[in-house]
Amino acid sequence: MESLSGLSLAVVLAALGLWVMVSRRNLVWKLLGLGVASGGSILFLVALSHRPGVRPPILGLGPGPAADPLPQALVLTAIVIRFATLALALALVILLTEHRHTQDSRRLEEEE
Amino acid sequence: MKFLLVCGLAGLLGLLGAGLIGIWPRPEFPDSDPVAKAWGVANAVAAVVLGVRLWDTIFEVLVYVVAMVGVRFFLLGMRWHGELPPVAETPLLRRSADLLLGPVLVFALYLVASGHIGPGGGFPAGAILGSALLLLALAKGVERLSAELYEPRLERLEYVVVVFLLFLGAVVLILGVRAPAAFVAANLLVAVEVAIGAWAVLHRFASARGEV
Amino acid sequence: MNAALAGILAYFGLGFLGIVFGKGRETAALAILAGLVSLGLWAPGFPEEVVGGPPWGIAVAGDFWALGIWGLALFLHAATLLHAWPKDQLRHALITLLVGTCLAGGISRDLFNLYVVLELSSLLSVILIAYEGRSAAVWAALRYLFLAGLGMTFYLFGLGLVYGRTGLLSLSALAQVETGDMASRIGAGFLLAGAATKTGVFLLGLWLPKAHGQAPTEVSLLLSGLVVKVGVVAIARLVEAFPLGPILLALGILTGFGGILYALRETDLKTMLGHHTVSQLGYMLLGLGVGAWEGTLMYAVAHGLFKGLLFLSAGEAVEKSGVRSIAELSGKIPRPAALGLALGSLAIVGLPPLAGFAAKGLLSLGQPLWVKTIFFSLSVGTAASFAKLIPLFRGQGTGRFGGIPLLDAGVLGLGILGLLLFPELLTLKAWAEAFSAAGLGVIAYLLLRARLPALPKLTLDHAFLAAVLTAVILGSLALVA
Amino acid sequence: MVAVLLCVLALALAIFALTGKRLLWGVIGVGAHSLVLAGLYLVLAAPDVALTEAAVGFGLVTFVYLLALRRTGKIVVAASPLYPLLYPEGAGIAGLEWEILTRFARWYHRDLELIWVPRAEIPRLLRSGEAHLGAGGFLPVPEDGLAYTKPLLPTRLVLVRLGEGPRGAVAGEPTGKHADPTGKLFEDAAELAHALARGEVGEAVTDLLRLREWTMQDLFSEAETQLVPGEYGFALAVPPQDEELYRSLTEFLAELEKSGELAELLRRYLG
Repeated sequence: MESLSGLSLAVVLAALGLWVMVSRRNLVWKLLGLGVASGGSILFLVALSHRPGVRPPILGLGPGPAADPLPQALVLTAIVIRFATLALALALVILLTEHRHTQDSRRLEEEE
Repeated sequence: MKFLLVCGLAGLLGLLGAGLIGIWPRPEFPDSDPVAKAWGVANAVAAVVLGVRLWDTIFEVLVYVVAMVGVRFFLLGMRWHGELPPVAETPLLRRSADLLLGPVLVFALYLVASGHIGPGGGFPAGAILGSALLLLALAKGVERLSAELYEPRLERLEYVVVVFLLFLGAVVLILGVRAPAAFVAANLLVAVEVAIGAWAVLHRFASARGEV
Repeated sequence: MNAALAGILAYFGLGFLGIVFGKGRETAALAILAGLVSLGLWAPGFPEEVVGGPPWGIAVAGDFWALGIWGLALFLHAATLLHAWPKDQLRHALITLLVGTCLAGGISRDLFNLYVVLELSSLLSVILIAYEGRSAAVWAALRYLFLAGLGMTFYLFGLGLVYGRTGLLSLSALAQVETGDMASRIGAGFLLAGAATKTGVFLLGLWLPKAHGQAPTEVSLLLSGLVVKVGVVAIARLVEAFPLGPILLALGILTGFGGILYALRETDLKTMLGHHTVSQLGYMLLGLGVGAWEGTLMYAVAHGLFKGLLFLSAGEAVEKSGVRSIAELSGKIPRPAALGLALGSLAIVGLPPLAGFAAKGLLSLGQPLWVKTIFFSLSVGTAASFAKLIPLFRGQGTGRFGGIPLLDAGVLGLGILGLLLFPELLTLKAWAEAFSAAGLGVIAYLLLRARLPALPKLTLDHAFLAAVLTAVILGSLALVA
Repeated sequence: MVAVLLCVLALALAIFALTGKRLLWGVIGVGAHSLVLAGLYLVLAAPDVALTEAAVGFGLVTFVYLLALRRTGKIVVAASPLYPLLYPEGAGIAGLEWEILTRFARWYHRDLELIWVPRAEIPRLLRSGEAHLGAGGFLPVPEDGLAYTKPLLPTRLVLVRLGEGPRGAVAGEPTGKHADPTGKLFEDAAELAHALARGEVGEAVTDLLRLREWTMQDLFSEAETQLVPGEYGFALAVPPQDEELYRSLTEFLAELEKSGELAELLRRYLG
């Protein structure tokens, strides 16, 4: 149940984020959309590591079988990578606004 | 355009939904306890991140450092010119930041030291430390704090830490050393690395504006 | 395995030491040396091993793909170092890190490790593309970053589906289990879509022409010559594990002709070369689709050499004259660059005895007639779009040599080596085919020059939309194929 | 059960954040969304991931966004001076429109930069993207293809007759339409006043505020004035391609009017 709701939320979040990414014209909004979409993919992996009645994958933390540690470890990596990409993208957005005075993707496309 | 987008997203939802239904029946999870024990730690996630899949984690740290190199490089020399909006320096803010800094530091150190036996580890510890530094900057003023934490030296320290981490990776992956001490060392290196990086990027973003 | 890992770690370590001490150039030379030593130690290859041990370790293998990527990477890095020697130190350090990442991508056989490697390579590429801070280049880099983020979201979902169903991440383990069920098929489709977006396959990764065109000279060389090839190797590994062959065939045809269509109309020299990288990607995808592994690898290496040569010469010409458009450039190109452009164009069109001829011949060797026809028409299209460069082949005055002679020698040497190793290419028929494709292409260009149709502009929003739609189509195809 | 609740909450927060109009609320909403996701990870037996998501995905990401938002661009306003709407005062700038613009910039998280240009230049600057807003006693001309806000202040056009000679007006303004075919067009109102004073033109078409300015400076006190039929109003101009800015600006002005602040400002500057 927990796992299934997490998985479905992940898929919906991906669609929502991509929707914002395509339909909004401001670059920062697009970044927010991308963040939500990639957050969905992270939630997807975490939800995969869960199964009814599991405990966290740490020795001696409650009864029952442990959750799958591998997706959790992968997700740690993915979260940090997401932050790194975001920071670089925002720095580039700032640089671009400094030169071109706009964040509207269509106007950035036009003025060349 | 809107119509195509709706079609695409509906297709995406449908495909991923179909895939979701298709993942059952799923294989049994492999038992993680023996792996954790084999690496001499209690936290299986830490055993995977800093042991079994250290090769990935090295790349993760490289991604982080490279992004910070890029942020520094692009925002260098971009200072706010013109009138600065005054920042209200309230004693309350400064006092509370001073009060908060101690516990935050202790918490971060705890996360580093216990990352191999409980939840925690270098990444959250470093991020918390970096945010705490920004809090301090909020209270003291960015320029004053960055005068105290001389940046070029910090930057160099960050890269030296990466080189150490690469060396540690070689020791663990190629020589096959498995010890809890290696985990604490890796967590510490990662925490220092992430904290310096976070501080540097936040500071760059802040001073590109002039004042937090 | 240990030699390869140590070589990669040495590459990264030397890159960062270059930043710390401000001596990127010297440490880059040392890194190339370390890479060569490491390659020499594992040279004939090593069987698949698991770094970190089972059950969750990372599979790496020194197969022929790894060998090809390593050789290409070290050669191109040497050429870049030679060419960009006077440029600033940080650039050399970042390039060293980028090459190190590609080395790691060459040996990786793990789904998640490929993800991390691709992310690192795209972050480094973004920084290097925007390095000079011109706003057109910054915008191209940002477009790349956005589309790469989109691609990686697809990739992670695909990875989740495959892992959720099978519990495996190692590609060779996946190749041995049954992956015919719904979740694995859809997952494989999304994995392919993600990797293809990162690589720059047509309609998924529409960032590529602009980014490669706007990057600094030696960076375009590495991006087109090397980074794209790592994406191709990632796709090749996916094809080995999942039944994606027919899809790649379709994708290859689309990519090949789409790139040529845009290249025909393009007037900016470097962006046109970028469009051509897309169309050449089509060849490689087709090769993977029909299962011609050696031919694809040969093509990847040959393309790395001649496209590197083209970008180096074009960049030299653009930097020297200060104009980018093909029409304005004629008569303003120094002799070494003009010679490089001519040699590279002849190689990409596939004239003997250059590297392009050997690679194309090897790709279509023993293929059925319809595959040969597709390759032939792609060659005609390539010749047609390169016909407008003919006025640029006459150089004026002397200029810097830089890394151009090294790549000249590489293009010629690989071509001759290919002919010596595969004497079946030395037939009159093959040579006649190559020359007739080139001739037909030039004639087609002269006929079509005035009546090329207008093509839709590749804006960021269009690129997003195209990527989402194509990913969905890929997923559905993977489900039904 | 807790997991389902958290899922619903996370989805609601994401929808709230991504469908809003203001970027600041979007960033805060996405931050809250990540925090809820961190809670969800805790429920899904992944404490390590929860901690990292809270520290990196929530903490650092929100910080970086907030810092970047303050720097992500400025609005360039192209304007010609008109007392008391927008005029240089000492080294700075003052006026009714300036108050509105600074408030809008704060609301929209942008810095404000003002360049003084002749009135006739403004539409070109807006169309080419060199400026984002036109201001400074800007009278709308529907045919020039720009988007206008609702009039901030109604006005009328007047004909100022001083003697014999051609009729003068300002190029690009609606007053230009009332200059007869033999009339002369000037770059802005100051030049027009000069020409009128020197007798290059005998009469001039202008608006009530400029007439007031001239009267206060004691120019043309002997001139005859005559109202021209038709209602006009000062507004802010936005380039046609910048729909987002236009939407935000009209929304902001509506808020300003509803809260009564606009009326207060009008009273302060125009008495």
